[in-house]
Amino acid sequence: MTSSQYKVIGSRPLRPDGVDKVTGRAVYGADVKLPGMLHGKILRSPHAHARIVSIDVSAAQALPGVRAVVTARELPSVGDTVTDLGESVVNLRYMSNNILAHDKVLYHGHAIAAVAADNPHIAEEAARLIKVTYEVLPHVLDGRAAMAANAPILLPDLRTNELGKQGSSQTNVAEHIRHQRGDLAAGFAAADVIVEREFHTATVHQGYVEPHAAVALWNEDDQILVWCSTQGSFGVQEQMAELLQVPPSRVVVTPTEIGGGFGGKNSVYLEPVAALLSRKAGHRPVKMTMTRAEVLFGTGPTSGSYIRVKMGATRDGTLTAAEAEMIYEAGAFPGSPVGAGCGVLFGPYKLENVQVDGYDVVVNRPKSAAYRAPGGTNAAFAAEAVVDELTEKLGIDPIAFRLHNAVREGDRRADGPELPRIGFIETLEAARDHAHYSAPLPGKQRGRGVAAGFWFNWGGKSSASASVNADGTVNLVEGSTDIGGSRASLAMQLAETLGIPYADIRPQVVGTAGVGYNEGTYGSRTTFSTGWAVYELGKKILDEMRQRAATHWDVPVDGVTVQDGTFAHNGDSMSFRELAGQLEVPVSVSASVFPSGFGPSFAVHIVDVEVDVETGKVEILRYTAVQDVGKAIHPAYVEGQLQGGAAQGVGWALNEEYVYDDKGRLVNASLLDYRMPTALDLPMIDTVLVEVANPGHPYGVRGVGEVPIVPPAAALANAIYQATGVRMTELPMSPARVSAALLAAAVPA
Amino acid sequence: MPHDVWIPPVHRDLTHGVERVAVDGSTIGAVIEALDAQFPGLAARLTDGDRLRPGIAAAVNGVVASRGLRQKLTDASEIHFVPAMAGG
Amino acid sequence: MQQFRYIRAHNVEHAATLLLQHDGRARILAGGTDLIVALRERRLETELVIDIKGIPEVSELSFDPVEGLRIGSSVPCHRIYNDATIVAKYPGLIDAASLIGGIQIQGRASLGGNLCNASPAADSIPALIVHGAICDIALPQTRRRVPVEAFCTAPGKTVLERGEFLASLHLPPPPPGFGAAYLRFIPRNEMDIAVVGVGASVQLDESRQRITAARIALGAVAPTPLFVQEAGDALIGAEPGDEAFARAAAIAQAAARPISDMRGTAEHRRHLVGVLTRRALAIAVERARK
Amino acid sequence: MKSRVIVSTTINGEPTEFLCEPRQSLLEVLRDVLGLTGAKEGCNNGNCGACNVLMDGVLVNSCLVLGVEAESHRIETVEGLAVNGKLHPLQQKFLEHAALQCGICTPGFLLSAKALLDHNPDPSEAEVRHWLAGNLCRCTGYDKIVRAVLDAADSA
Repeated sequence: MTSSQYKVIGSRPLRPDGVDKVTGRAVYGADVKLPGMLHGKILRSPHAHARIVSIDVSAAQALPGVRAVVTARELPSVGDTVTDLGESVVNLRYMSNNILAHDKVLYHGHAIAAVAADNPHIAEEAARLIKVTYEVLPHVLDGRAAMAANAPILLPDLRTNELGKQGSSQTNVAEHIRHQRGDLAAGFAAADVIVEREFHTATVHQGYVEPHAAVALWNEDDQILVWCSTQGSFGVQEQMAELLQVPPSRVVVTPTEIGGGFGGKNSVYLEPVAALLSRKAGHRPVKMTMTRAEVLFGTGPTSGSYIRVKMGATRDGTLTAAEAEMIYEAGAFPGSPVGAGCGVLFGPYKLENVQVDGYDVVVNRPKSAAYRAPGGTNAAFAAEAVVDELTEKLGIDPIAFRLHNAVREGDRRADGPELPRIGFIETLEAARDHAHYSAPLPGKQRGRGVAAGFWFNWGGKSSASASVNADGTVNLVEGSTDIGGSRASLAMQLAETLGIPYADIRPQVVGTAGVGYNEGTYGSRTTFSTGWAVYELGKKILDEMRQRAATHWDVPVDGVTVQDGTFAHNGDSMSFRELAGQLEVPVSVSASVFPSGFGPSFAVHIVDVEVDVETGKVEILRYTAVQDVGKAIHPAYVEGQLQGGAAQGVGWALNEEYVYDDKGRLVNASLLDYRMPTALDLPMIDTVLVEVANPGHPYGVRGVGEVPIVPPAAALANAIYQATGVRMTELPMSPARVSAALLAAAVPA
Repeated sequence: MPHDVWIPPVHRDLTHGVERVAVDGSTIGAVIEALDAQFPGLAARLTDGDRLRPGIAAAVNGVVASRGLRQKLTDASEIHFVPAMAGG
Repeated sequence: MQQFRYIRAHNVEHAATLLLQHDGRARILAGGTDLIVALRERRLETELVIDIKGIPEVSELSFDPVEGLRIGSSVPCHRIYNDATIVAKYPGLIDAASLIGGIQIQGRASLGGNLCNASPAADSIPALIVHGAICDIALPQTRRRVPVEAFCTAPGKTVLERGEFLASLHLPPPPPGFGAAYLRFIPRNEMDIAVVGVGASVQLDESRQRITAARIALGAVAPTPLFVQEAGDALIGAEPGDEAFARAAAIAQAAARPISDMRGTAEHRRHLVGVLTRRALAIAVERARK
Repeated sequence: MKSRVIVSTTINGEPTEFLCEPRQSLLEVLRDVLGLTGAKEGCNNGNCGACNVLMDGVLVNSCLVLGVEAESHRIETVEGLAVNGKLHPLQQKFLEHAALQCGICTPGFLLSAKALLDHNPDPSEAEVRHWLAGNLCRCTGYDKIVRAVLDAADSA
């Protein structure tokens, strides 16, 4: 397929919500204001691990202007129900415990109680007046330390799911999983070169610029109305229903515009608390917003990890075996992305002999949440560094080595299934042929690094509906939160299907009351799955319109053709618009899909750095992200995904980390000291969109949003090695760490 | 015609190390029943009542089955039980 | 945030009198970039906020070839680096003023406020020290003068006593052959607190081949910004160059008392003091020769 | 103690009076009192730039200004950028260059960029990056934002 087949797909129109967003009119979570609205505030734990002996809310309740105070007592008790909330599998009892601590606090910043008051200042004052007595317990922050025999136990009832069997003793290890194929010993025996290294990565946060915000109204008729910034309104509905033990139909969720999510806005935090406060405060709406410190204390992050990787290859550069052990810190409750990490780790390579062991370990840090290709950056940082070392030892060009071992259609993933048509080879070739890869890089302490990345992607359930207006425009009603331009990419697919101009599609994102079920905007699924739904809508509209045309001409419907938005019969023709203006019976359709033909994505990143060997600071000189994007519906927004993912990966690689003191308290919970990249920390990020159409989608779409965060840390580590001869094995590769490593290796200035 | 069912490494304790099993069945649910008859305990590992256990997906010929246990199997298929993951 | 009252002071006496009346329960507001955050985060408590930006003297910025530079304590950074005379004559100060926060912080933040906040990592303080700046401290009726290097006494603590506030800063006019620089190290390139800051100034002789005086001041490596007089003195009579700079850098490193915290390790900080001192001196000499 | 004060100011060219408590920031006043929710709270301590506004033409974080300090000053917010229904060139270029994804940081970036172009109509890429370094964007990697500002400067 070539893009010239399409009239709309592949063009770069302005987004439908653009003007609202550049004029400040768009309504985000914190912008919602309802009559009689109260303001809520949460009290959080000052300790990393402590038993709650008592909570005295009397002083808070007595403060003028305070309307309600709630603690975990107000949350219904939920049993050990394990449920699939789309982006992750969660035990609801743990989730409830994370919303408001029941008998123990498990991390610094764990929510304990909440207040609703006439204004946010009073709510904050009141929260400070709640007296909590604690019995402080020993804490553990590191995954491997938490696995030790004498480690403090976080969850007394937790037993390891050990390779499918339930353990019998207390532990912090929630799960041990394994992927295994072939004969590891034989594979390593066949290798001429074996490299084995250990890696560490820090806890990092999604870092969306909009803090969490929600308004809830628990009405007198027991309807719970929620307005919030979320990646998925149906996910909020399900979680609210489970946590508050009410039927889902009683929860109506209206999503606002969302100021970034990256996986971190799938879970609820504030919404159930605001609902409880609303009910207790006489059914008045309650707005809750987090401060930035609360966002860092109590939401996200993604797991810190320990990863050991061993890989072997023959002299001609063929990988013969790969083995790894991955320990991911889940935070206070089980559920790290170690499973995904295990899949991403060797995802780009064809391997017959492979074993990956993964451990999901609880520690006294915030409960981890999904973060863009969850678990993938950690894994690629480790595996791609080992691959780089193999290529060096074998004297083979890094991209040539990857091309030699790259997976292609029909090869097996580590967990078994065969891969469908993928574009990894094409992506590697595009990287190899890019001017960046062959450009000279003169100068001292400069180096170029390359790394590859893999991500599964996801399809998932989507619904949408549409109706034809008399002026020939089409209302598109969809339920997928638009975080980066999906209104445009969906409207474009509908316009293409209908054969009418993009400007004639009027997309609107609505909540649970306005459209059929949708999974959230996660897993790189929206343009793919909701795109499928929209394609179905288009076909249904054309079918109905053909029937209307047939009635109009009084001919059999079989005789009516439609092409490029024009209906025709025996020389008579009518444009979509003309027909729309003459509809006696309106045309409105809906579609629901659960497509499974989502295809995985592959990316190759190239980065040039200069290392100030006197200070340890790494400057990025040039960056190119190459990726198989299936078919780029709106190329500018696809480029934006690649650039944004690369930038987040750079932050993760170089400076971002949670820093704790010896009492287990998070000390850098601000955007001053949690150091995300600024405009001065990055160069322009060049992108190459490789278009290998996904056969599982009518327009060849494959998810593009997640894989770009997978290679950056590894690419940077490999570049730093080329610049200095020192291999960094710990993230972030902050100046202090790089400087220490350079001094230890006696690298001359 | 029997399907080629791949047993996940973590459940091979129940299959005495056997990695691939040939079983018949017109749906994923029927396949799991057949597996359980041969290797008791497998169904309990893979299912939770009338659904696949949360976090587990069935892949039929490399494609994740959207209908879970009720997914129809027409031709002889290669079946894997893989971690279900969506992403961020 | 806590409740407080807000008063705009008309003149220096008014502000000082209010301060005295409220005895420790009032705070001076200039740019507010530190004060408002501290009040919001409850690191400070107050009953009264006294806005001094309306006081002519403390919002004045003036240069006189004989008297030197006078910077009212509420003058925001952007006014300083947008003044061509100051850019030409006080390069070390310009280095600091243009890297405190981002552009929007510089639209409000004042050097006086940066000094009174008394952070060990404050960017302006080492720069002010190497330019020989003097603090003009106001009481209702009187004034006193304190060199900047003696102003901070501990993290967040200064020599200011009951009823006193900083009215302005005075910097002597730079003689020919004078050069200064301020460098800081941060992990990002913006929006960061100095892991280490180093200010350096040199006075060269008429031939510009020999150092006749030098000052070196360090940030973020001790409880207060550190004036390392012996490091500067070691350069007197020396020929500018790597060898001399390394000697001064070694003395500066020895004087540093860094700690490890979320912003950096003690080892890295001590290492950086050496690197930045050498680099700052080299820039200062280059500027002195212009 | 009288808890609220009357403040007279000019917002986007309109003389405006409001009542506020001294502890309310200009950001709170704009959003909660005046309903101008274009300025966003991303950090509330001056480290993200999402609340940036112009005060007498000078770029400031509105979270670090007290509402009472606006007395007799001129405030410009994102709501005032488009004039008579016509988008400001920066707004237009942000749309054309796909310089926003989630859009939460966009109002702050627009104000910073306006301040830059008012001060320096022909900035280099390095100058744009320096001037925008106080604004965090987590979606775009800044590439398209920087291009939009450079293009707006060129077409002015």
